[in-house]
Amino acid sequence: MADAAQTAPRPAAPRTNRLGLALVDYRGAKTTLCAGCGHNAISERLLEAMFDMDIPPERVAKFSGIGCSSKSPAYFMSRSHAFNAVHGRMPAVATGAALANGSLRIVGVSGDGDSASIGIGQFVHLMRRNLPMVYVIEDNGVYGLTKGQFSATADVGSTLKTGVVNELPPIDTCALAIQLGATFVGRSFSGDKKQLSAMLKAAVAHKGTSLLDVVSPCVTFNDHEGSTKSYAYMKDHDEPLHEISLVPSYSDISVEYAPGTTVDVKMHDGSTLRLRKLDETYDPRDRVRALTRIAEAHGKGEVLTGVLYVNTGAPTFLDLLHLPAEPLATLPQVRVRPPREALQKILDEYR
Amino acid sequence: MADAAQTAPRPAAPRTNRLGLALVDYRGAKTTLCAGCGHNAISERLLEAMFDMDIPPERVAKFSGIGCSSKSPAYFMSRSHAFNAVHGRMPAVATGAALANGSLRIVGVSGDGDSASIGIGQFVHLMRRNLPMVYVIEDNGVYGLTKGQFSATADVGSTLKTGVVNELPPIDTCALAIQLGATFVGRSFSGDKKQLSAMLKAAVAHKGTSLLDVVSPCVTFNDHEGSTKSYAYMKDHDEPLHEISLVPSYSDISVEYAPGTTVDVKMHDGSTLRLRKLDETYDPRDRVRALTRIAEAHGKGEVLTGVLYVNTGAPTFLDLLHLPAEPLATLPQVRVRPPREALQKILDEYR
Amino acid sequence: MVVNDFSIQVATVNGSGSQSANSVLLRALFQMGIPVSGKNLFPSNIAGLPTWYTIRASREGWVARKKEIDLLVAMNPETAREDVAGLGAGSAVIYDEPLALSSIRDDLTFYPVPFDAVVRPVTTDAKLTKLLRNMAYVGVLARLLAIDMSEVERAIQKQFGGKKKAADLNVAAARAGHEHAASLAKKDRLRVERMDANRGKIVIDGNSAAALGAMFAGVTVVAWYPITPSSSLTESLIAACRKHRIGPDGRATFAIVQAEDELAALGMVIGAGWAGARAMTATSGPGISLMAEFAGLAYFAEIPAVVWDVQRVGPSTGLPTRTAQGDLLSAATLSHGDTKHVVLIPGSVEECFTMAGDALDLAERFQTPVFVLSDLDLGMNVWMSDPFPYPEKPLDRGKVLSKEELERLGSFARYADVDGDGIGWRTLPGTDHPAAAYFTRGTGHNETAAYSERADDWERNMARLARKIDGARAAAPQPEIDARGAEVGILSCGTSRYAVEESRAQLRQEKGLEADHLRVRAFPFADSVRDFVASHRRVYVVDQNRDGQLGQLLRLELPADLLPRLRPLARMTGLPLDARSLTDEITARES
Amino acid sequence: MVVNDFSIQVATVNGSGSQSANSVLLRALFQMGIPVSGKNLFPSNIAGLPTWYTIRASREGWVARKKEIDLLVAMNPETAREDVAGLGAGSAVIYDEPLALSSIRDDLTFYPVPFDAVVRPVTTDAKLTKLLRNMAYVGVLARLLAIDMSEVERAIQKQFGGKKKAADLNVAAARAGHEHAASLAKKDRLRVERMDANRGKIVIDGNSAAALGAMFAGVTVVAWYPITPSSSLTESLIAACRKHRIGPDGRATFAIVQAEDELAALGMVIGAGWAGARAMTATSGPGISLMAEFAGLAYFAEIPAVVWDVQRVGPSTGLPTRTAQGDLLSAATLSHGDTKHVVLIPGSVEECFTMAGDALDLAERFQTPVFVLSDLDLGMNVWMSDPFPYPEKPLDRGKVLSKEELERLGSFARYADVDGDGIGWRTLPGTDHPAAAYFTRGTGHNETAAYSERADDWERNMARLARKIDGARAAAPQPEIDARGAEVGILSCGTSRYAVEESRAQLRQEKGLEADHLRVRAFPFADSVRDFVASHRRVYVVDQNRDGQLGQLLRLELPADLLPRLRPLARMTGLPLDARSLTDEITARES
Ligand SMILES: Cc1ncc(C[n+]2csc(CCOP(=O)(O)OP(=O)(O)O)c2C)c(N)n1
Ligand SMILES: Cc1ncc(C[n+]2csc(CCOP(=O)(O)OP(=O)(O)O)c2C)c(N)n1
Ligand code: SF4
Ligand code: SF4
Ligand SMILES: [Mg+2]
Ligand SMILES: [Mg+2]
Repeated sequence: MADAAQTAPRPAAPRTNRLGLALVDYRGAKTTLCAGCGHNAISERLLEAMFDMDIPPERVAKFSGIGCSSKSPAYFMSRSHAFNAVHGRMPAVATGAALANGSLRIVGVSGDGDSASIGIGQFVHLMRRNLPMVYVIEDNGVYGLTKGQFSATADVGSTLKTGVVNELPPIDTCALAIQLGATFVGRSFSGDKKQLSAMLKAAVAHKGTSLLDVVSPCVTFNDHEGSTKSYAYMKDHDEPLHEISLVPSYSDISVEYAPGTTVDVKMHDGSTLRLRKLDETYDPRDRVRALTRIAEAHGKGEVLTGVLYVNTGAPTFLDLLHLPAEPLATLPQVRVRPPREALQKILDEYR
Repeated sequence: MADAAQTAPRPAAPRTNRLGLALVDYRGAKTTLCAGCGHNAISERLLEAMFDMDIPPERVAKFSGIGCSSKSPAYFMSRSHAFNAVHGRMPAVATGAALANGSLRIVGVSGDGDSASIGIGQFVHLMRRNLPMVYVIEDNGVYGLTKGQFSATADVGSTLKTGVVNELPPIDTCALAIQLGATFVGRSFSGDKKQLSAMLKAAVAHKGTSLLDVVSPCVTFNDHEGSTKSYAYMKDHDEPLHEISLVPSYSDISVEYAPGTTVDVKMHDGSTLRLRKLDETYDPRDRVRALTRIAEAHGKGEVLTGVLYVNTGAPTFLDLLHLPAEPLATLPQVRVRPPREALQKILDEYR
Repeated sequence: MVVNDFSIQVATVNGSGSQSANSVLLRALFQMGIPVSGKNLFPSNIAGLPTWYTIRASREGWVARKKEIDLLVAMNPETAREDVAGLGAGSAVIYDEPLALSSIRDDLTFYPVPFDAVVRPVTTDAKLTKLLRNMAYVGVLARLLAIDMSEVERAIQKQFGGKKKAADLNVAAARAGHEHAASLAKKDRLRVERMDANRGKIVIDGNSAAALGAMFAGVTVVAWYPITPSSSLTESLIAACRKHRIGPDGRATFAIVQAEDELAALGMVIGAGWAGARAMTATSGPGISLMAEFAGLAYFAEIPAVVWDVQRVGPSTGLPTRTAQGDLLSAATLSHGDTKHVVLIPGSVEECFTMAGDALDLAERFQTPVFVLSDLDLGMNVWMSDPFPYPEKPLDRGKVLSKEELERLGSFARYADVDGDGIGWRTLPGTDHPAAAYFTRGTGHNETAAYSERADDWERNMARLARKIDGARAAAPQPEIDARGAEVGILSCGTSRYAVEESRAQLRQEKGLEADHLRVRAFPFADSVRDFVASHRRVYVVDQNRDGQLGQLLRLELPADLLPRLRPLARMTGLPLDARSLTDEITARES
Repeated sequence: MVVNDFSIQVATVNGSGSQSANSVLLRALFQMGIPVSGKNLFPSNIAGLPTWYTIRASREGWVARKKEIDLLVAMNPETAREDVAGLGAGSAVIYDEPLALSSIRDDLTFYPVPFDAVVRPVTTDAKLTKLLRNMAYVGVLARLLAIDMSEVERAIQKQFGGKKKAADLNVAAARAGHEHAASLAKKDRLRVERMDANRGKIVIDGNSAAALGAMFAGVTVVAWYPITPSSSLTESLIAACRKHRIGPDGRATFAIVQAEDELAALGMVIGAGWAGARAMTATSGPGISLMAEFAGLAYFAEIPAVVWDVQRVGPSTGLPTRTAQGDLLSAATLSHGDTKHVVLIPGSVEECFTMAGDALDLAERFQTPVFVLSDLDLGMNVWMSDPFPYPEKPLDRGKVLSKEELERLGSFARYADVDGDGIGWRTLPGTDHPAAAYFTRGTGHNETAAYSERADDWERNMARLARKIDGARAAAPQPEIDARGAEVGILSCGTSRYAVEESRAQLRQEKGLEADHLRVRAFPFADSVRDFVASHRRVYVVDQNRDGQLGQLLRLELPADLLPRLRPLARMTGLPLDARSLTDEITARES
């Protein structure tokens, strides 16, 4: 009996992170997206990244616009507050929340229609402000939720199931973001587990706006010949720019580096982003080069993936506002209502 | 007496263009803008260009948003229809008019606030579409009409009379336009009569969207130290990129050219745009180079003026729609109401 | 036996391919000459969530949603038990055998069908099985209800058009279901019999009808932004124009542009209308909100524009795939300052067709935006209708001065009320006359369109605008009135009319209560609306929204002394209005 | 002699520096203890167009615009003749001699003044001359009206603060004017005498008052987009917060962000309110239209937000620098679907101060957007007022569950009506409890904030929202009522009150007609509004818009049987309402 007791298999305890939370604590509701939708994979990578980086779910606030992609915040991290706003205007809502509580870790999930069509105005100004948040575009080149019309990232010549052909040049949200002064810009593919996970972690660690354009095939409306957002297309055209792995470390590592070697970009939370320079000339800190490489890839009909641009030096929008350590939202009355004498003094000026 | 008659001075007939119109036929109402406002000079150059190019005023339609700049269509070419729309949304209105009547010559006048702040979304999509029109941004870095707040093109560090300092990076509308696929992009200065006139003529001759960002000092709110949109600043920092002159000609001229020489870019109306290559490496047909040069200039705190990018090969938005020669607006009923049999056939399908 | 008078509800999940099966079922009944209607209750996602499709056969020709379900086809495990629980006693249930539903109630008739087994002879492919199960229940229903299988097969042929393989498979599946059902002992009392009520009729959805109406009304510029439930309106317009509006020279006599958002869509329409095109857009609630500023510009600068609002449940994103009439007040008063817009409210697919033309004519005639308020039920569901009449009236292009007229007049004042109807004459850009040009603006202006901040100019102009819009009350489609001198009246608009008409019959038959009916077809209201209220003691105002918005517009417009007669009767559940709810409510309030 | 009861109008062009002269004139009268008010009628451009500044001195304390001009200072060649033509017989005109106006009418008193010559001793610089001519007319007026020069000089010192050189020059110019005027033979009957009506009073514009109110009410996040006439509200808030809301640690306890447009501005406010900040924005008509979609989201998702609408003349861009009350209906019902918003309407600079706090409290208490409808007249003109009371009431942060409370409760349902007032409890993001999170959406949801398309969930939730907003009718600022049992009542809101109060005195004195007055201060209306209408035979509803929007809201809200009592009295010219027009209109309609 003792033996039996000893040899009886113990239920394996679920793996937990530094916070003692299990992966399930980062899960969301059951997805209502199509089976095989790229967006679901991205949700998975996102919650894994948060789990691996020991981010308390209660400190995360999720924002989205309207679209299949924008629904996905319901499908990860139920223990985080979420705000599913209006179509194309999520950046403003996220910005307001960041102003109210600068200690929140803000994750925005949007679609290519939500960001590049109706939302391009707010997108442009968000990039300019360098608001601390992770901004993921789940990019499928179509309006999924309204059944497959073209978005502004649809490629010239790609064809809808209806046979309609797109003739307008696509907006490259990464190039645009770099142009506008964004401080962390990358592109990946929802099917590339390894690269996407590493990039998401780097994005979460970055202080400032981290824009990730993740090509995320719409299996229902855009996964067919002629579309560069389809699985098929990605498999032949996906040219990874460099391999990434996050090395947790608190020592300051230099970022000078020679071709063929690696560069470690220091992140503001002390962790380090290691870039393997597969590319003879590529330096993720050089805006013009980044734009050039993206343009070249476009020319070759390729999709360039990886961290395209990083600037760890720029102040964030919140830095510029000189806010206190505590959230504005919960400052006590004594700190937000000036004293009686102040009013007295002011009124005297109007006498 | 006969002598007297012969020697009596004849009243000099006013100079007329090929249409037999005098410059006065291109004038507008008396300006209500501030004396010395850069916008007034731009209006003058614009109407002169139209006069010199023999454009019938009745074929021109003027569009604008809201702002001091957007008022200026009232101050030139009263013989042209004009539409002063809402703030930041002129591009859509101009687009609609172009669809209704593709034979109109469309001129849009906007401000930096109107185009880069509230209007950046429509600006982005207009550039993408390559709608045939001349789009002038009268760029002063401030909201003039609302008394001097910063616009999205205000430079970092520039200071309002109130002492407020701008800390956000400016949006370079030219770089943005090139990034988005615009086909004619240039920058000039309202005080540079020669360059601006030549560029306006080239813009009018171009088939597609011609974006001109014209630095146009606001003498009332932004003409002071610290602002790079002031006369003072422009005088030291204005670095003309190349000289331009329009050579009317109908023969096809090659555009291969060596450094130090000139390139003639053929315009769709048969006229030719001559670019003098002051710059060893500059080619106005190379998008990436254009972006690079703009970025370099920014780095040096310089304002690069001249035609930055030209692409004469791209189809316009109207080309893509396969419209008839006649305006859609005035097609007769027989061409827009299908015959009785058509309805019969259609209804049968629903039986 | 209950003949040709019942409702069938098919409960399934979206994306499972039941749509074609349901259409076939509906068409089979239609072909048998039985008045029929279908309503799709679908979720706001793309695949995998509960969907209900209701088909109603009605000897009497009632096409409103029937509140009671007589026959349920339960295919969705997720909702099956709740679906069954919701049935009235005596209803019948066809269900997928594995769901084992028969146990949960003993006051229903149950027909278990092992659908996988039934279609196995037809296919073994899993994906195909999933699809064909649907056509199998059509076969089962055909057997139980005595629907003629030849009509089912004809319907399948039509449904799958040329695609022979698909058609054959589906016919086989339907037959399999039909044969299997032979083994089922008929226990319910529902059946169909051939009628001849549908001769010459068509079956079409309101959005397709509106698209055809616009195409035959000579629409030339369309700018839009996709949004449920309006997308299919523009998409069918694209399809139709590609077929019928491309000239022999291969040139398109239309431009349809997908804009970057709704602000841009209306902006383009306004630019096009200003330049002389017949221009329109189609959207739904959220788009209407985004169009507010441009709507005010068009009203004030007097520019023709047509805006279709296929209404869904709001506020905000609301229930994007459910029906409502909640934008009446917003549309009629859209934008800040003093505005008042012309609103048309179609109440049938035929009116979707005709009002598409009326709207373009009125917009050009009155030089103002015209809103057409359809709804999801009308726009996305199919309806029987008499064939649409070919439009005989020439296009009304409104008051536009040509070059020749200008030569005669010498000059013109854009905003002068020369005809006493408040409508000025306009010129189009490109008119080759030195006096043709004028300056259009959203700021204060005088009769010559010159900028003015003068108090008198402002007052005069605004008063003229009010007069102008008031003129539309007589020019817009007049109400449909069925009045026989009853004491009680019912006021409705749009699709509410179907429930109201059936409810009036119920009130008459069940309670001996006569109620007259006026269906509003346009705002500002025709004088006959006032007269109708004046001639009835109590007037029930039927609304498919929370706040009774048709009633609110009446409160704003009618003489105050008539208002005490109005009795708001507002419902909003996202489901199309049914007659029974109205009948019960009115009965209660009348006794 | 007419003592302390007249209006002065200075006609000049904007950008000519007359603003300081006019302020000095107004302050001098104020310092003499005479009730005074000033109104600036300026054009929508930056420099060179006609501008009129009206100063009214009123023994009785009337501060509404006076319809008749008693004394004109004609400095603008462009408008001089029309300005003179518009005067009533017997008025006086001070004019720049070169304009040679005295010839055009013989029923007026003319005082020609060679202003250039008058200031030549002070300066020969052309630019300075242009400026100082203005201060010279102040001196002339001082002499003619017997305004104490020492008060003029005190006012100049205050106006130019530390800038000694400027102050000295202006004093010299005023004196020059004063001395010159000694040569003018006084022919009019206007003069001033010291009073003691202004003890302790302040002079301030409504936008500054609103800014102070918001600052003392603990506003923490402000997002805005510039637009006349609201810009100065936010700009004075920036200035005030920089002075009084930066902690000893140099940290700002506020974030004020200039957004890219109004959609973004309200979006930021909503995001901030959702995350727990006291957040507001300020705009005017066009901004309200652009905010429509977000306003609907905030209403439906139940998020606190304060929107100041400093109204100007609409629709569209309208007259951006003229006053109106034309956004009442739009604000109260902003957005598609069924919405209803809480609206506050300040009627004094003091109420701009207090309602700034009320709005933030109500927004958080009711978890909904609150609109505050000021207008250009109130917001941009200066008004005398008693000093504002320091707010004693603690901030109302509404129903927010803390971590501790959650630990006690274990869980919560965001939209459950646990207290019977329709208001659920919310949690803020960042609350460190595993059960704190909920999902905010503009789509259908149940009590636990889970997505739902169920008809019953939708109906229940919408009904609760209606109940919730209805609760605001008692919680919002109650009407100001002056009722003495008269048969006639007047209903007004906002700045209309000043004309109404004066008109009531005129009606009493001139016609012996008593009229009670109720000034609405919030929507939805307090029950006392209904009672007021019920207790008066005829109720004139005063509106500063075309369509009588206050009357329209009353029509939507009041019991139908009361509506026949309402008599719309709507005016919109862009000019602040005057008593005389009301008196004449009411007299005509009462006899
Ligand atoms: C104001 C507004 N306009 C239109 C819509 C309809 N709509 C919902 S989702 C969507 C597009 C979504 O496309 P995308 O952002 O690419 O997301 P996806 O579904 O492709 O993931 C549209 C147009 C809306 N909800 N709101
Ligand atoms: C929707 C809306 N928001 C705000 C305004 C107020 N407004 C008028 S002009 C203007 C900015 C103009 O700046 P810009 O376009 O640079 O023109 P500028 O006056 O500098 O030439 C603003 C914010 C408006 N008219 N409409
Ligand atoms: S429609 Fe496309 S984008 Fe939407 S859920 Fe399905 S696969 Fe994903
Ligand atoms: S304010 Fe500035 S932009 Fe406006 S008219 Fe004057 S100088 Fe020009
Ligand atoms: Mg997409
Ligand atoms: Mg500007």
